[in-house]
Amino acid sequence: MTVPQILYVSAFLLILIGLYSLLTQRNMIRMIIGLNIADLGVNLFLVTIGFVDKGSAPIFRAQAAAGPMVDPVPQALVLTSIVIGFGVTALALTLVMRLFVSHGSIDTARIRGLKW
Amino acid sequence: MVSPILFIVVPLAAAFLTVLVNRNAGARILALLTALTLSALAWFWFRADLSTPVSVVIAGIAPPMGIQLSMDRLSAALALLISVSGLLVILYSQSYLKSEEAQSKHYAVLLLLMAASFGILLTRDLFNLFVFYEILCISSYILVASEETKASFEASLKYLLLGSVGSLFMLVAIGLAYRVSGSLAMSDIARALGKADSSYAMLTAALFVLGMGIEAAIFPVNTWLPDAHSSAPSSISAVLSGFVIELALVVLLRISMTVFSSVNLMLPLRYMALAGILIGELAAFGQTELKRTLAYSSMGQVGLMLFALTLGTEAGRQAGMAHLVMHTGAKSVLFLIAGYFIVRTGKREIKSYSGLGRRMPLTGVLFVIAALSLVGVPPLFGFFTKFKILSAAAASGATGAWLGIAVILLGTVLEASYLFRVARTLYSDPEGENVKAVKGRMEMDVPALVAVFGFTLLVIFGSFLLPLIPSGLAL
Amino acid sequence: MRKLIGILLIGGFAFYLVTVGMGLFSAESRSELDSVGSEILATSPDLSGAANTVTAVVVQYRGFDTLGEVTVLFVSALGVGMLAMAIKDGLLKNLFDDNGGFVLQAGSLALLPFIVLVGLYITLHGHLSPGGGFPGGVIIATAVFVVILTSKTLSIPRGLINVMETLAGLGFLAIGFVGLYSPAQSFLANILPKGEFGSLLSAGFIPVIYAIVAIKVASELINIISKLTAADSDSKEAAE
Amino acid sequence: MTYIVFILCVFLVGMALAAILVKDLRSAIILLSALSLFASLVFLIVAAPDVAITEAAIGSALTTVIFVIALFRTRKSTEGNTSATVRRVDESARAVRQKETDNA
Repeated sequence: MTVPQILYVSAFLLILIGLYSLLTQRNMIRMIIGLNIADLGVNLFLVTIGFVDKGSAPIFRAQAAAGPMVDPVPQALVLTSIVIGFGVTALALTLVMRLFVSHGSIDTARIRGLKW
Repeated sequence: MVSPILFIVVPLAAAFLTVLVNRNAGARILALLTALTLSALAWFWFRADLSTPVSVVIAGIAPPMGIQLSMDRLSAALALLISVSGLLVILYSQSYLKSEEAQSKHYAVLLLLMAASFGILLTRDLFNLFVFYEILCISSYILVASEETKASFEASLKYLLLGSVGSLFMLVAIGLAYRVSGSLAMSDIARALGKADSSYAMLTAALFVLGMGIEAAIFPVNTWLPDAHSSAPSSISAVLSGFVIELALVVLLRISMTVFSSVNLMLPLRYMALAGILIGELAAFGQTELKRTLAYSSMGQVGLMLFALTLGTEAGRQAGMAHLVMHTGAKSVLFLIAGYFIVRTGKREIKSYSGLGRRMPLTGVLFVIAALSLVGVPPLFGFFTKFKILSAAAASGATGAWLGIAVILLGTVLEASYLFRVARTLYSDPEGENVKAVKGRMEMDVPALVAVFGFTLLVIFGSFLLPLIPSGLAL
Repeated sequence: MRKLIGILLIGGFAFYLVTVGMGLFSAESRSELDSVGSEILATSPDLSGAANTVTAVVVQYRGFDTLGEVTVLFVSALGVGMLAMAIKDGLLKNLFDDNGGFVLQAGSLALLPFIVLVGLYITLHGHLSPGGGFPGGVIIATAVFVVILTSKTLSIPRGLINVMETLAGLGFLAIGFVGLYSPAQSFLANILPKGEFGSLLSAGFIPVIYAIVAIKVASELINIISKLTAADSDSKEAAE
Repeated sequence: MTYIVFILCVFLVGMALAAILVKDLRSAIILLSALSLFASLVFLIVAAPDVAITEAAIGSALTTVIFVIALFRTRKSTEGNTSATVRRVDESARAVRQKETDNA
């Protein structure tokens, strides 16, 4: 197996694990943990896309490194994606705290107002 | 020179400033001024000659390396719709949100929502679209939760979790598209996907449509909609039902017609649309709360627009866009008035509004006009748009067109019956306790009335706008 | 039942992705770039003057995305601020009353300038080495968290942080406008002199933007954390 | 390099599984943080140092802080009111300090 294949498979497994957790858990904090794992998987996937065999980091140095550089664009996308993921997580957890204040529980099965 | 970039920069700057303005009044005035500026800008672009789209590159770097924005006639028309409804909703919020504390931030989020809407309309870069889409989603989650009731927190969290999964799918799709095309500019991706393996293109398109379809409330992924739209503050329900889902729908359609033109998405989308109409209208028929009824009705109406837009003919697209404009007006009126009904009676069920139409005569009449237009009664705008959709479907000869006509007619009957039920309750004899429960003056506050009146004008005289509505869903 | 549906859905998705995806990477891995990335690598040293190409992409080629990214953080901070106000259980106040004693307090205060310095270094060397405004801003914010965690009486100067947040946001837009009305006539155009390649004062406006991003990120994060850890009295003050 | 990446990726997937399967919520959060840290190591190895540093700062440190705050604020108290939780937390903190002074 080559490095991109390993990375691809594990990124993909991370997304699946995260989504599985999101769909099956009842504890809301665990659902958000699942979301974070899936997010990490997507980030790994994007980095994999820009990977080049034996590539070096896309930074020009005084002593030029031999060989190709990896693609900088997906890395820039991942930076954005990480920050967006953090923003969503912070908002989601604040909502969970608010729900706990009003319902006294973070279990979706015990919150009866809406159908999940 | 008036650059299209002002559409994004002006609301951003105003939102950044709002944090410093801690007084509610100041924030309101700032938001109103910003919305006025945006409306003027949109009017300028709407009047401008856009037969060839005006493009702007960011940072002086042309695509595919840089990001390009492009203003075409469709974007200009939708920008006008967004900025005017934003203006009216902010005007309405002025009286509706009076009692709430710390609402100045609410205006900032509303402005950011508008900035993000303009962003996803204008950008021609897939990842830039994703960033603006995220801003749109996050500000919608916040606005839904800003009602500060138990139900609104739940609805918001549900919306957030579903929306985040959608964004993950979109990001994977963007990654796949970049892998095959080596670029993020929409035109490059379209070209590369046309040459790529068909299952690869199909996977990319499916992930993207599924992801973005969540915000556009396309049938299988719209379970968040009734909760979110019914438990949000009424002004926000008007915004969300009025232009956010429609905007997402149009942008999604534009992308699936241009970027994913090599994949035949129209047929599955058409059947999804029909399922959405049926389920939305049937569910709306069974509801007892007014705002929930309206939310389910939005679900059906989105299906109607999607059906028209996916017919694949010029007439269908034009009819769909016209119906979109009509729905923005009518649904905003209904939600804004529903908000006042809730304020006055303190109850959400339709049956507790009996006799309210006699106590608030003008409001009641406006409500009935909007409802009639939504059903499609001549000579209101809704009649023309629905008629155009039906005739376009009959003329198109597309697969499922006749089935669609049957479903739309059935949906119309259902819609007429539940909206008529509401209207009858409004003008029925008030029961003793309800009259006492109604507090406040007879009509709505003046700014709110002005806002509702603005939307009603659109509903009544919209048919004169028909020749102005552009149809080209071009890149 | 839910589990079954979850497994079925994910299993189907998995199957499709694996079959298509393995085909995607089944060819021997690439040794050359065949994307816009190669063009960027070729033009970046001249166009942006930044040694770190990722920074060049983030700040210059796709600077508009970065503006959006900063806005995403801004929206979340606004949302957290709006929602966290009503959480008044006093739990964390009591938790943080346990202030850890003099050594920790003095130690955290003594650490503050050093951590901030590291954050500044990472921010300002963003165009030369890995790092930049986002991690730099996070590190600067961390310095403040350490002080929040250990001290009992520290009140965050909310007004000052709000002013910084606003100024940073407006500064970003202002730089964009300078580009728009300069001869380059393009929003966010890099019009400052590029300097000597590889030195600290190079790459035109990239260090400036990254400094602004760091201020913005740090103030948003301090806002988020201080809102979430706010005790009763604090949240009342914030509501006004 | 292939072997290092392979071992790290096995760790990643294992940790993700552990994070969603482990009973204790605190452990799940710490596992998520460790997962993030390992991911940033992977990013470093596959020539993405910028991503690595951002992931370490935001994903591993900040996200954990927010999760821990959320955990504290949603801790279920036995009596159903928060003052009891506060008391319990205070007592445990005092016990820890007592132990430390004893050890010293």
